[in-house]
Amino acid sequence: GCGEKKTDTVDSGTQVNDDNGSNADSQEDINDTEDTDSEDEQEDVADKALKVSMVTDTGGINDQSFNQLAWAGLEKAQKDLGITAEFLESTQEADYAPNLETLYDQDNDLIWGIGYLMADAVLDAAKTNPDRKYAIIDNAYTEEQEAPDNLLGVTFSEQEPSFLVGYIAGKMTKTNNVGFVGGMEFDVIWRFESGYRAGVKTANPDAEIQIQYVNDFGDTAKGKAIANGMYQNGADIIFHAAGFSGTGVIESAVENGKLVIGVDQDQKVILGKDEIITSAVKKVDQAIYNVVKELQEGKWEGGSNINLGLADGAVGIADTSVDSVPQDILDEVKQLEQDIIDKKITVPATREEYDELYSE
Amino acid sequence: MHNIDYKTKVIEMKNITKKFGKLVANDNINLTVYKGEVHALLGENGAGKSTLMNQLYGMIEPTSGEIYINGKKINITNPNIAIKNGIGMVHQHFMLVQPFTVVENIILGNEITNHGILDMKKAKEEIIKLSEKYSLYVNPDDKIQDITVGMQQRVEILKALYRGADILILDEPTSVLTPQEIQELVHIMDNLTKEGKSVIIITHKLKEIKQVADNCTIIRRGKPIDTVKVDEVTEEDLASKMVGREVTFVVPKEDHETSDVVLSIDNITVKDNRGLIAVDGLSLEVKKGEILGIAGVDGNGQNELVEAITGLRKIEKGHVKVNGKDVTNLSPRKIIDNKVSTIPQDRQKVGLVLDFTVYENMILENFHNEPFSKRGVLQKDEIIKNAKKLIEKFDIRPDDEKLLVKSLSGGNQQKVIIAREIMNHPDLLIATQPTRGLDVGAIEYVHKELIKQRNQDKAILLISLELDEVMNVSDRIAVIYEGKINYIVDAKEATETELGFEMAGGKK
Amino acid sequence: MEKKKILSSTVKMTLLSILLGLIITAIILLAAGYNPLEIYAVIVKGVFSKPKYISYTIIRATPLILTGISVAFAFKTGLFNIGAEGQFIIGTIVASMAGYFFNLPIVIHPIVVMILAIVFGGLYGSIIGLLKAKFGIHEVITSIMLNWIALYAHNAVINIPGFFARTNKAHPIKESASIVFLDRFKNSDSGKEWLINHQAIRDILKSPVNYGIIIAIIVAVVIWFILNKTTLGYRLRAVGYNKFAAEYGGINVKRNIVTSMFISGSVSGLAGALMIMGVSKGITTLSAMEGYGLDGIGVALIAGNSPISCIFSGIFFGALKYGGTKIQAKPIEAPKEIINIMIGTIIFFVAIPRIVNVFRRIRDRKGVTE
Amino acid sequence: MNSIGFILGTTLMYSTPLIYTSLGGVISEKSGVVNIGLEGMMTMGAFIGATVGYYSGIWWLGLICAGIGAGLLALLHAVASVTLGAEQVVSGIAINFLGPGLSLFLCRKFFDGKFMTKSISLENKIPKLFKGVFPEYSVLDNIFNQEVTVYLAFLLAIIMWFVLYKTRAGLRVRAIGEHPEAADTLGINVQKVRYICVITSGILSGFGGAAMSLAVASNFFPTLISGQGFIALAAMIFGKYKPQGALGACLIFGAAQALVVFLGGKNLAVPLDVLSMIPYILTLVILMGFIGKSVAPAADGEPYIKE
Ligand SMILES: Nc1ncnc2c1ncn2[C@@H]1O[C@H](COP(=O)(O)OP(=O)(O)OP(=O)(O)O)[C@@H](O)[C@H]1O
Ligand SMILES: Nc1ncnc2c1ncn2[C@@H]1O[C@H](COP(=O)(O)OP(=O)(O)OP(=O)(O)O)[C@@H](O)[C@H]1O
Ligand SMILES: [Mg+2]
Ligand SMILES: [Mg+2]
Repeated sequence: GCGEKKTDTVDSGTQVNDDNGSNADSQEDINDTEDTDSEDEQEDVADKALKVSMVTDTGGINDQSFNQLAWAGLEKAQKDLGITAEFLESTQEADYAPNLETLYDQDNDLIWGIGYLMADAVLDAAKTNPDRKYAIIDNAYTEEQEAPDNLLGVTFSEQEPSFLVGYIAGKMTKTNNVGFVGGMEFDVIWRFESGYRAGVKTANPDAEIQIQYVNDFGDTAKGKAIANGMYQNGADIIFHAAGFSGTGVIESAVENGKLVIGVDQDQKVILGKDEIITSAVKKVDQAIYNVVKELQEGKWEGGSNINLGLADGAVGIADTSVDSVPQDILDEVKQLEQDIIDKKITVPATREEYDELYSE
Repeated sequence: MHNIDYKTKVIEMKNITKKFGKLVANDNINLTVYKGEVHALLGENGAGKSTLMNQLYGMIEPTSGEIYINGKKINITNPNIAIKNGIGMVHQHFMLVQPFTVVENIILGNEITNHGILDMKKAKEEIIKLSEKYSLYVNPDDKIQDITVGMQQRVEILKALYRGADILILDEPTSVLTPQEIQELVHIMDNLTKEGKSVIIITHKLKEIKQVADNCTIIRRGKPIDTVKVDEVTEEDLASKMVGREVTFVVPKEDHETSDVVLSIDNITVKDNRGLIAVDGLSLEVKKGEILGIAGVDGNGQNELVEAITGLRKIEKGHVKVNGKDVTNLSPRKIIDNKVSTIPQDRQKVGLVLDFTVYENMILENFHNEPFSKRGVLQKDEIIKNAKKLIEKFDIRPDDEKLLVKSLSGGNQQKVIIAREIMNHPDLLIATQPTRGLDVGAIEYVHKELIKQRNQDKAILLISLELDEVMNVSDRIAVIYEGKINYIVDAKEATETELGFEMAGGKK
Repeated sequence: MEKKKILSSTVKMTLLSILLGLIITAIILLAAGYNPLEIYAVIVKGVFSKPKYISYTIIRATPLILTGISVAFAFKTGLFNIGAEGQFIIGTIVASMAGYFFNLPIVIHPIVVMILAIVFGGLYGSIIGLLKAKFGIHEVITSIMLNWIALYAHNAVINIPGFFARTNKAHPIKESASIVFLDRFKNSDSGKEWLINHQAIRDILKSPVNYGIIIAIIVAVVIWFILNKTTLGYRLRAVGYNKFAAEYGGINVKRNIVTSMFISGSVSGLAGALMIMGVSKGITTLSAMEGYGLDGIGVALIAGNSPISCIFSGIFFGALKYGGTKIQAKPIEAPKEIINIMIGTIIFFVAIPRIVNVFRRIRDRKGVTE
Repeated sequence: MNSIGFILGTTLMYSTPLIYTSLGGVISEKSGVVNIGLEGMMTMGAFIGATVGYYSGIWWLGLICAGIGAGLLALLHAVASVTLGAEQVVSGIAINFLGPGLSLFLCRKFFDGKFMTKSISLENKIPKLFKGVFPEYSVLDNIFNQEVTVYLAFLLAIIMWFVLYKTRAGLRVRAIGEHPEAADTLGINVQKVRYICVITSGILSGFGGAAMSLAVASNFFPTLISGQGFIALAAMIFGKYKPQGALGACLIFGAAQALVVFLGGKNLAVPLDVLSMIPYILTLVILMGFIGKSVAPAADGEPYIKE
């Protein structure tokens, strides 16, 4: 992978705000890294420009989460690598397959499906069209559903950045009480939850952790109500992994004058709320960018899954953390990061693992 | 009769023509009404009477023609203009808001307010004053849905008077009133004319015209036929001018032997929609070959009685037998299957599916029977054949079974029901207000048909608010009062006075 | 003669509504800086330019035709079924479970699944009828509530042990329950090899072409037959038009409300089953309503509540929805919301039969002044 | 935590947008025009409220513009159903396609191709009354420290009740909903009153949407109003087409949602999906058990066109 660096782009916030559409700041890293060689490459491949595209899941292109980030990655690749990129949004589950097919007909070389919900559709498309390459975000194909050579599964170790933000929360809480609001209950969100809880406990074994799920990624009111309850119950920091329901969590933090931790991208940059002390960032954009770039260079890891974590620089905490998190804590986080990369710390990825590792 | 000021023309309608598409509803009609006059409009169903009056009241605009009020030409484009010019109208179909109270209905559009807030107390006082002045007694706080049709009529008249109407249009005001109520209305009209007000009255009842009107304008199929001084003509003259042929008023009826009891009602109790007792221990028998007429003022349990017999309303106590079989509280289906047919009071709401064709309506109770259906599949050929037969036999016009029933005239709609009910070959035929709103020609037809059925040994229960109808058609007459029948008399021995007395609850 | 004239006039009216809808949408698009002709061309090409696009359109249309018929049927009997969404979901649940848990031979398996979906969709629909008949609760309230209940039930069912396959997914149905055309053949090695050499056929078979459309057409005919040719249909329509008259005519109105909602619900349930057996093969966690019910209302309304017309209006809807996704791609890159604006505008004009009178009046008036 | 206060406060938060929209439904249907397009109008209001709120930084301007925008959508419905005698259900459904369609389309125009508006800062959101008046998280604070829109919703319900049942205007509206022809014969302009009512209905739905995007949330996005317009519609019928009834029904529904949130924090052994069903099941149970038949105004849904 690329991008060992993560703390050196402190200035990105302001730039991103007026950028259109693609405003995850991590792409600015990429910019820094790739600036030099991208230009001449662009000229080289101009005649046979790679065509890459993506299909969103039903969350749509501005879901504040992986779809939005994925598109940011492709736009970046378009700008820097001279590929052409396009996307199709899905409204219903039934749109996945036809959308993938439409992009196939548009002669795309690599087609991304975004989100675990598209796993079957992407697998089907890859099997029927061995002449094209497919990739998916947030799904790893198992033996049961073996991926052909033209298909790549990309997943992230969400528990790792969650652990880091959990640690920050555990350190920063004044009430010894923090919260976690999940969108819906399934393993990706459980990874966020488990990592976060582990992080909190590592920082502050006495801290109480309130956990509640919205059972919806789009119910802002419910997200807000749950957060209101948690703050009332004494929490002073909440981490959410709840999509648009999380918008309500952040709203609650703002209204209650409490702290909150964002998810997927640097939500402080997106929403401009100072109450967001940090975010557990999942650099879908960067992952996509890297895969595209490698493909352009003739490298393709199809037929397998790649899991990206701190070691790949594909997850982490938001750059804007420096605004709100004391430097000493950030230093500790930096150390923890290294420890995780060095496998000195195992971050639980499931509730079972958490119970095993952290039960008193 | 009345004190008419023939020098003052309050209304002059000149050369009024009204077209609805191709239909010419009013064809060059002239009408003059003088101060203090009661002027009658007479014509068959669909002759164009209501249409003419609706133009005077601004509900619709004439295609051509002019209207003068008190000598001034007025362009009456909406009811407000009519109201301002002293015209009030009581519509054929009452224009009352059912869940509103009497006061609310009267003041609507002309509310007494205080900065937009209703002053109900003052309104009530005014209405009580007004109702006393014209002897139109109402209870201001009653809801319209709870009061009798006669009462509703009063409210309608009060509405007009409340607006200071000098010219009152009454569109078929008596078709739903009891004899007593009609007499009251006559008094009211007399009172109004005494005050110098004028009345235009539309009615199918020639007797009333003779009694109350000074002049009468007759319309046939949209065309003006004549305007006559009522004193100078007979009822027969009026009728033939209206229909264009001779009309018999009293249907010839020979005696007929009665035999077995078909309907036997034993001491039944039925509640109304509000849960109050409406039929109170009523007993009755109808035999084969007789018409039993039930006379009574509206709201004395007639509707509930019919609904109870036909299975639409629960019988709390007592029994109903048809041909000796107990049918108490059976489903409407089962009761129909026991050879009971009904001509319902409200033909549009209950008797017909207006959006069905004529042929579909003809099988409303029979659609699931052979030959109209086999194994659950409708047999369209049979159904059409049946409809064609009935259309011809009952002279339903136009003779097109594929028309939607709602496009038929009221009279023809009624014929569809009668045809259907008679086709079912019932043993018991219940006829509720079978001639309501029909013109004399159509009434004659219905009466003949009822007697024909009786002559074919059917038992017929006739329920009507028209005392004349009950007296002309029935073999025996029962009077219903407050849900009970206390008086049954042979029709030949019945007198109007006596029946009227019983209908008002008089005790012997 | 008379009937034919009426029919063709409603068809004309609908076509006029569609035309007006397209014109208004074009104006909106122009105002927003898009070239409407280009967009319409992309949609048309996206639907018709390849046989496989047509098959995708039909696949997209199949559930819409059925939920459309479901809503139309209820309308014809005087009921407003906004609950098609929920009944559809119930159909998918039942089909997914029956398709996975049952071991049945091909042909029999899909039939059993369909029957179960019809029954359960119908039962779910009849709850609406029952609450209306017994407690007088307005069907709109019940429908809305039951839609949400179905949504959550759907998500709950996925987690049943033994049924849960992996994250957010229940086990897919067995192959024997598939109604995809040549499903086994096209996934077999020999089939694949054969198809590689027969690109045209391969192209069509790439989409999950399935028997659903045939079933939808059969259902349309059956429902049309029930409504217009049977005593049951007579009863239901009579109640729909005038329940007092129906009751007076000996028809049990309450029973009919339940019957009607059962039939309506069963058609939506079947739509869900076809979706599972023909396209998605199993249920997946829903994060929101997918809108088959609301779209079904649109389909029914454009079809003037005629079950047969629902076939055409469903295909039209499906074409807009499928072709509409393509306007997002290069080179147009227009937002897909345009499709909803277009559908809304068309339905709006469908609502106004008098629009023709308005035109006529304007024309007449001109005629008079001239 | 004080549970009662929390539940009541959450109830108010949930109910408020519904109350506006539901009241909108009441006024339209009382005048005899079925308005199934509440969802579409609410979405439009939410979008416009958030957009104007964001660009102007003035919440009340956002609120007013939300009313105007949704009112314009309602005007379409009025033209169709009052002037052109349209099938009102059909036209309402059209509004439900148009409202969200237009909102998202315009949103992408105004916000760089995104279907999410930018977030409004706390100061520019609809302000809360009694902020800091009561001790933090006390029962009183939970209940009374609410946005202006919450109070306004109750006020509007009272005003609408008063107008409908105590004033000339209300008498006329109700008369038109029951028997438009009767009102017409008394010189009341049926069309005009219906226009006013339908447009008011749109304005109120717009407020409902803005109460969502300017108070509960601070921006607009596609799932913000997903089905709430329909819930408001159901509440309107549940409340027997009366403002006080609609208010009550919305509160009951909000309370049920609050209960779900409350119980969700209690680590019960109940699956989340089952918990989430509670408000919907509860509504049906209440309807079955306690509420009698809800009868629409007699002329509801029937076009009234002369000649
Ligand atoms: N708004 C309308 N549109 C079309 N035709 C109409 C309309 N109003 C009345 N007509 C037709 O005009 C003719 C006259 O109707 P009108 O109501 O004036 O009759 P009428 O004399 O009052 O009859 P009745 O004694 O039954 O009340 C009838 O054929 C009727 O069907
Ligand atoms: N909703 C209903 N209301 C009243 N009666 C009904 C209703 N449904 C069925 N029935 C009656 O129940 C009996 C059997 O119903 P079914 O639907 O089988 O009748 P059918 O097939 O139309 O006619 P048949 O039983 O003569 O073949 C019939 O007498 C029918 O009229
Ligand atoms: Mg008349
Ligand atoms: Mg049968």
